[in-house]
Amino acid sequence: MSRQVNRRPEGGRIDRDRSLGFTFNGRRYTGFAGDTLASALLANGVMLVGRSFKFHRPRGIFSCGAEEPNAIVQLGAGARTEPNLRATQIELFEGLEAASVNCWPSVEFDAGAVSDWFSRLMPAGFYYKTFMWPARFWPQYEYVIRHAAGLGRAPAEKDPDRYEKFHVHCDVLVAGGGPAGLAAAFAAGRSGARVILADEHSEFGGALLGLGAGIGGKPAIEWVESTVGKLRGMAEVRLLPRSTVFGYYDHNDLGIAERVTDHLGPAAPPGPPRQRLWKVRAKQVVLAAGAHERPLVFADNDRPGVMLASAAQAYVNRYAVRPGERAVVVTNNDSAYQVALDLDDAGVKVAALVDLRPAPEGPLADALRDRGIDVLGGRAVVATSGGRRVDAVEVGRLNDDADRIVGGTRRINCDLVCVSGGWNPAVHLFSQSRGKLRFDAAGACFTPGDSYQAERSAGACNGAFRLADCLAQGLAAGAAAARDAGFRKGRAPAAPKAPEPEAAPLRAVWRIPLPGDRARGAKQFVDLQHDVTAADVALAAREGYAAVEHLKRYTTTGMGTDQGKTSNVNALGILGQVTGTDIAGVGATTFRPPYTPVGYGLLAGRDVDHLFDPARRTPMHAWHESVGAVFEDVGQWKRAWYYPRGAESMRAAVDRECLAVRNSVGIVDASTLGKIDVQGADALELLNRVYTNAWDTLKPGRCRYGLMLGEDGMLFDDGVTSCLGENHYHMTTTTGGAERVLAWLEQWLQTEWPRLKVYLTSVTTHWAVAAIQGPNARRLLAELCDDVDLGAFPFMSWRDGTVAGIPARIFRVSFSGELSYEINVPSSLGVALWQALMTAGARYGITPYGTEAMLVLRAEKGYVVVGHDTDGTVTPQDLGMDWIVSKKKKDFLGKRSFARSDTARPDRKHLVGLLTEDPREVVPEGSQIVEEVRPAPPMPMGGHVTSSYWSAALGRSIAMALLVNGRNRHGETVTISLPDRNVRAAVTKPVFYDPEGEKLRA
Amino acid sequence: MAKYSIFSLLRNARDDHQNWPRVWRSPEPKDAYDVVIIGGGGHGLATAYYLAREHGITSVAVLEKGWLGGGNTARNTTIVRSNYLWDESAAIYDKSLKLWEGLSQELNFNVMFSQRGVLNLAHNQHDLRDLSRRINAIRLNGVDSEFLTPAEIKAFCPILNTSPKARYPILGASLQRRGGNARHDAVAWGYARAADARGVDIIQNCEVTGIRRKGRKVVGVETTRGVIKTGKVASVAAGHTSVVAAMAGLRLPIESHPLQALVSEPIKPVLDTVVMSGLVHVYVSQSDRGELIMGAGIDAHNSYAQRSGLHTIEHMMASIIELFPLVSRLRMMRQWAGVVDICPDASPIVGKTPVEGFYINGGWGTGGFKATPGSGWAFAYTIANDRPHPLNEPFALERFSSGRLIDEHGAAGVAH
Amino acid sequence: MPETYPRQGALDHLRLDARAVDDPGDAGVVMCARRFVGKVNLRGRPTKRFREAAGGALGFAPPVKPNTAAGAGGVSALWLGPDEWLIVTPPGREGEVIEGLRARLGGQHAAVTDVSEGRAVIGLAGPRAREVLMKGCPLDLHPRAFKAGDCAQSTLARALVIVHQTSDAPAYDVYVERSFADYLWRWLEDAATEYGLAVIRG
Amino acid sequence: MLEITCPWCGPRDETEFDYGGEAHIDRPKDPDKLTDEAWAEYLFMRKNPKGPHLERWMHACGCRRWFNVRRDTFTHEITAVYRMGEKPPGDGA
Repeated sequence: MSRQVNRRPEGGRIDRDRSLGFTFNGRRYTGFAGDTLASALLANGVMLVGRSFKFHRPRGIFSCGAEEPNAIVQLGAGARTEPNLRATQIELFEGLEAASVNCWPSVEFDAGAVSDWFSRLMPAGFYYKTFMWPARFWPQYEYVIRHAAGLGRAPAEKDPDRYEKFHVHCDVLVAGGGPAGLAAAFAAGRSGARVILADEHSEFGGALLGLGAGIGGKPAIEWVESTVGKLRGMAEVRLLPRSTVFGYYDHNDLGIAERVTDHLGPAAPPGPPRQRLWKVRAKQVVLAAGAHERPLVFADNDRPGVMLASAAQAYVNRYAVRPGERAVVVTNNDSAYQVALDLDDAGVKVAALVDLRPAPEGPLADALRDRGIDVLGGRAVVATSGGRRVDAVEVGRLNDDADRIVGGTRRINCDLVCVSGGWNPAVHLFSQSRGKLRFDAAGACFTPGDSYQAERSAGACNGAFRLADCLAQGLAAGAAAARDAGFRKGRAPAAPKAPEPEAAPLRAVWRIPLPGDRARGAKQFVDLQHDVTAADVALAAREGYAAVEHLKRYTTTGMGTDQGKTSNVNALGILGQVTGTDIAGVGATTFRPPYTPVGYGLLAGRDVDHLFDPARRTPMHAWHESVGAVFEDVGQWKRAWYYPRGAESMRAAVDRECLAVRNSVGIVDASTLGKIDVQGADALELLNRVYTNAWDTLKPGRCRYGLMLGEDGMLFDDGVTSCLGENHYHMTTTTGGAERVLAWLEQWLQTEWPRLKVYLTSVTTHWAVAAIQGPNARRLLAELCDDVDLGAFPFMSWRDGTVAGIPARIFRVSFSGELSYEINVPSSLGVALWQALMTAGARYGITPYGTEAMLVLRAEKGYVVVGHDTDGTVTPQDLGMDWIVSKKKKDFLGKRSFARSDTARPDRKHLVGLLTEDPREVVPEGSQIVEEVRPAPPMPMGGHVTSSYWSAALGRSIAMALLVNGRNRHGETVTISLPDRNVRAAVTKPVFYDPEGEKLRA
Repeated sequence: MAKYSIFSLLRNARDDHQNWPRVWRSPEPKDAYDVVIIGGGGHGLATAYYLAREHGITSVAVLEKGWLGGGNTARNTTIVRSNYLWDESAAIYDKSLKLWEGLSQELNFNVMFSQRGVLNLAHNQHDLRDLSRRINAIRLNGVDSEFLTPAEIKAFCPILNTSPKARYPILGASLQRRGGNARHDAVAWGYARAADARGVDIIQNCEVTGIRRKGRKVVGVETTRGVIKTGKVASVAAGHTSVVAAMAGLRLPIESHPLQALVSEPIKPVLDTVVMSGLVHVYVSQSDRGELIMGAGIDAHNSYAQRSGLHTIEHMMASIIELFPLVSRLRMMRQWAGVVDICPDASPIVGKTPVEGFYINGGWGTGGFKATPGSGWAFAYTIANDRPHPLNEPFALERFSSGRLIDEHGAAGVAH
Repeated sequence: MPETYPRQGALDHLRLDARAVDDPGDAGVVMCARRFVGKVNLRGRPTKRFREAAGGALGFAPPVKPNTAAGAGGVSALWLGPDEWLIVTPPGREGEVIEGLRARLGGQHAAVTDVSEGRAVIGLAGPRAREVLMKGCPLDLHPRAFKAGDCAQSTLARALVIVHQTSDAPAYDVYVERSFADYLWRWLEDAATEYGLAVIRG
Repeated sequence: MLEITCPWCGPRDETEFDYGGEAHIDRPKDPDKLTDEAWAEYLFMRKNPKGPHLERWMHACGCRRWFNVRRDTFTHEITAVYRMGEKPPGDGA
């Protein structure tokens, strides 16, 4: 275990009493509570943490936050391993294990680094220009490319963790808990508004945690603590630390990813979820997301030891870590001066501060000079040297246009290079909200322009980089947001004072020129994660990929896991330079959600495993389970498919079930059928409009079958509707059609026919339905029902009565072609009814049958199932059901479509029966009928088999098909082409059993 | 057109890549062209390319309101397959697939067409019936398609959850081995470069604002960069077909909907095929960069906004984890939406219109990318000859009056 | 309906009684299955005549303010739409309510339908009950927006529900279609686990 | 996710609603008198504008009432909600 060699003896927001052990790349280290993995590694002197995506160049910790392009690690092992996390955002916990990604065998000696030797052959987009010959080799090329790509690894086991969601509404959502965000939340919260303040870090304060600045004459951190304390005291303010506002969607709908227990590692308690997704609908939003420091683009600016200046500052101040021993600070703006001072305070030797601006002056420069630190104006770091860590920089003098290095260069030894190329406001959420960005020439950055949704930006993300401005903007934005959300008291409190020296303007230099003797070949990185260099940007522009999106896609700039937080603006600047347009003319790339990557598990929440999707149960479900039924999924319903006895095969079970119905009596759970109660003076008129047949003659006590069509004339649903009384009907639909039909009828009633006096009520699940079918059905019913005259209860009628003492509504309808009663009872009595029928039916060998037997039985009768024998392209005429299409009614839904030229064709596909020449042959459903047998495809097809079964009752196979001109081809023999052979079958009428319907009406 | 190869790469490496030529010109629009193509996406550029290559028509302008390939070409999930149910669809999509198979060489631009196979999963008896019907129809149309059992699925794609205990267990799948992915941007760029080399003017940042007619005949287009005279205007503006058609005075049976997609962070290879599931509404593949690319069904409402949302992807992600439990700890890196033109029968409209000289190629719905070469090829024929090629004849606008729809919704029995 | 038949509630298969406690103690969430609650769907335009007739039958007028409930004498009416209410009665009293309504509404364009068995009712209470609902329901359930006496139809996880807040404690009755009851109970139970769940008798 | 104000239930998430497409397409009074083309106009042809769109929504998970919305299909801004049978406020779309 190594010592924390770079830990400062005191200070920092770490808890030195809580020492935490962790391993990185197999070596054990210790850090402190409050550390990130990155700060702990730096404390232990570990700078080299990863390898780049393309060239496998050594890379070090570059930032201290979400923008990190280099320090990408695989966290943990086994089922909880997680790829591609940023070491700068991982809070240290005891037992943490992490490893570098994308390197083999180790980060120090990475075999993939050979690709750096060939980097000349791999400019941007090189793969579009090669790997084309010979064409058949592409899969091999691609195999190599694929295995070289990718960063970390997916776990090999199922995720053991839980993810939770919250829907929440608020008046003001504040995104970001730095000075502006805290101020905004405070101003909004004191108005009484419902406020959510979310910040991605473990504690609020943002940049103030890493700065030594003062507010109101006290250290800034005291203001942070006092403000957080006040916010905690406000009942309607919700503080969400470790929570990233990652997405800003339509109508102020925002997503927040809260990391609830990630920071606890194995010590996480079992109760709470690992992460929680907050789905927020906010009346008003205040964006206070801060800013990211921008690197400078110079040769070999990717060496470990090159770091954002503000990150170095945060490491020394917040984490009490010295990221190096001897630093060079290079900047084009004032902010890095304080960094140099803080480094010096921390005992890091500052070898020089290199300022691109010609004549650095002011109190900060003076302070540095007072400490004996070289301030080199008008100069830039042009290159670095070193192996796995920077060991020196070369500094040269810029000419006035900053496009040339004049004179020689000077070498300065250092192991840390702190870079600052200015600041990019974090406009991601603003841009996601659809706000328009504008380019701010003074700050050389994109700032929020016109808002689009109910939001306002405050602080650094709004281009305000001075603390006093951040506080003032935050307070104003929070107060205004509360006011706009309806809280009148929303007046901004006065901003505390936060003195800062006046800042001098920055000098935007997008690419530091190379000394004349090295104008070619040097790698000046723009995108560290994807190894995109300034030369790549220039190449793209030269080839014509000059549109911003072309540049991004061709070079892959900004397409890494950091989404270009440190690279995009520099790339645009260089593109502008190369193409001779200014950056404002080049335009910005689109910021797409999420701001930082969001876990899949989090997005799925608890909609996994048994809660993935509801399994709908009928009232008799538990009974079916208890007798070992096999279920099938029908939509969300679980339906009993068949009831095997012992080791019985499905075929044997279904045969047995079918024969029981044909020979005695079977019972089937039909509860899933859709049921709609239709009432009102115009109920009959509605039926006439939505069904193809006429309903005027349907008397109370009687039932009628009907077809519903879409307006395109195609079959939509079918079912039996019964007349319960004057203006009162009970409509049934298919199982899958229940919701659809109700919605369809409601739509017509509400939108097109509002004058019709009809009320519809779904009673689908109010009723449990047990259907008894078979020649013994009447005898069975008679044993349990003595208040209905079964002798005067004809087919297609219904009666109210009592079955086994249970009040029931009995429909004499049939989907099997047998004598049949569908007995409806209130759902809570479904099991009681079922059991009574089973008990009384024992003497008849009553047999429960499932959906498969039901399908066989109906196919024997030639009854179609909508969605099984039809597919949305089938008319009633195609099915040979002209008999149910009224010729008298002037109109009904879908009628007009029949007359269209294609729909009226006499040779459409018609429903036919098929009897295979070999009666034992059951062709698979979905088999195609070919019109001409050829040795090999293609073969012209004439239709397909829609239903196909073994019919135990008939002792042979039966099938139905949709066949071109089929109605006129009865008696013909057709060929069904299976993958391995052909089957011949005779075309018949699609009725195989009891064609006269004698059993039905018995 | 300077030829791309390993040799040109070596030669240019010697010169530090300073001498690569431009992939396409940036011409000013001329006063007149024989053909003006509205829309510089894959289909429009392919149309231009085949007009020049197959029909010798090089006085062609492709007008793109933004950057070429910036619409749905840049936003789709890059799936290529031809496993369609109806004969008409099989013909045009398989023509397309055959063109894909030689496209990198044809264009001398590596479009990275990767035939890693496309799996369509079945989760219930209804799915299985439908799958069987499709597999047989596809096979008999001379297109490859085979059935895989759950055990074969597991062997072919080990990370799929084939447990029979899943909420919607995988009961089978169809596999089209010739299907796969391609690099979407490269298709637009490759066609653009090749069309440009044959004299086609590709004009970016040029939005068409009106279509000029004399009687029932097209005579030109108005653009943000001036009026262009032409006798033939071809709309290939995926997502915006209705908007362009309205300029020609036409209403179409098309509605524009958002289609959302997302990618994960790049990981080492875990998925070496394309997996689609209609029941749980997702499709997923892994890119050469290592990202898992996935999409779902369309959002219900009309939209031109290219806006993504959260609820759609939450649903999508639950489905993805149901299919691939191992991806739960991966992370979404980017999400976006495209705007797709949907026809009532989920098939495209490719052909002539009642306005003489105005041609439409649109309504490809969620599946336009795969059709890019075939669509461009057939559409070029239609424009050049002023009559449809047999491949696209069934996809005429008239089918909505005659009722001869080509219903490719896939989910049989659902009222569309 | 007399209680002479072995009726089964939508959640009986979960054997909740076996798990029920008399004192929920410090459980964050308390759940129960409310068995056999009577439910009647009432339709009709809320004209004066309609409201008087319905009010006469119920003892109170059905509320016309959207997303509110009204009630008296153990019977309540939940607003479902501008011409639709769910009348909720104690177990077994739905019959008399139906008869009363039909008798008084005769001659009007109205519909009275027994839907008692179509939906299950899950009682949800306890200090963390609101948070459990927030996990899956997009409604604004904050006390400023949703109070005792309010009801709303919405989604909860992947089920359609009616949420009726019965007390400011808070306590809710959640109505869900019977076939989804098993799913929703399991979902709620899973959601409540982190807060400590007690099951009580309905 | 859109927030749609149901005329009865108030603002609710888009997921509670069903979309019904273009509004104010009246079913022809006498379909038999129409040509195939005119019938196809009613059945299939839609304005599908980029910009303000009059459309129908139904509060499927709430009160199940259909109503009309004027929504910009590009900006997603909803500028009017009105009940069935009412005319769009102002000059329509």
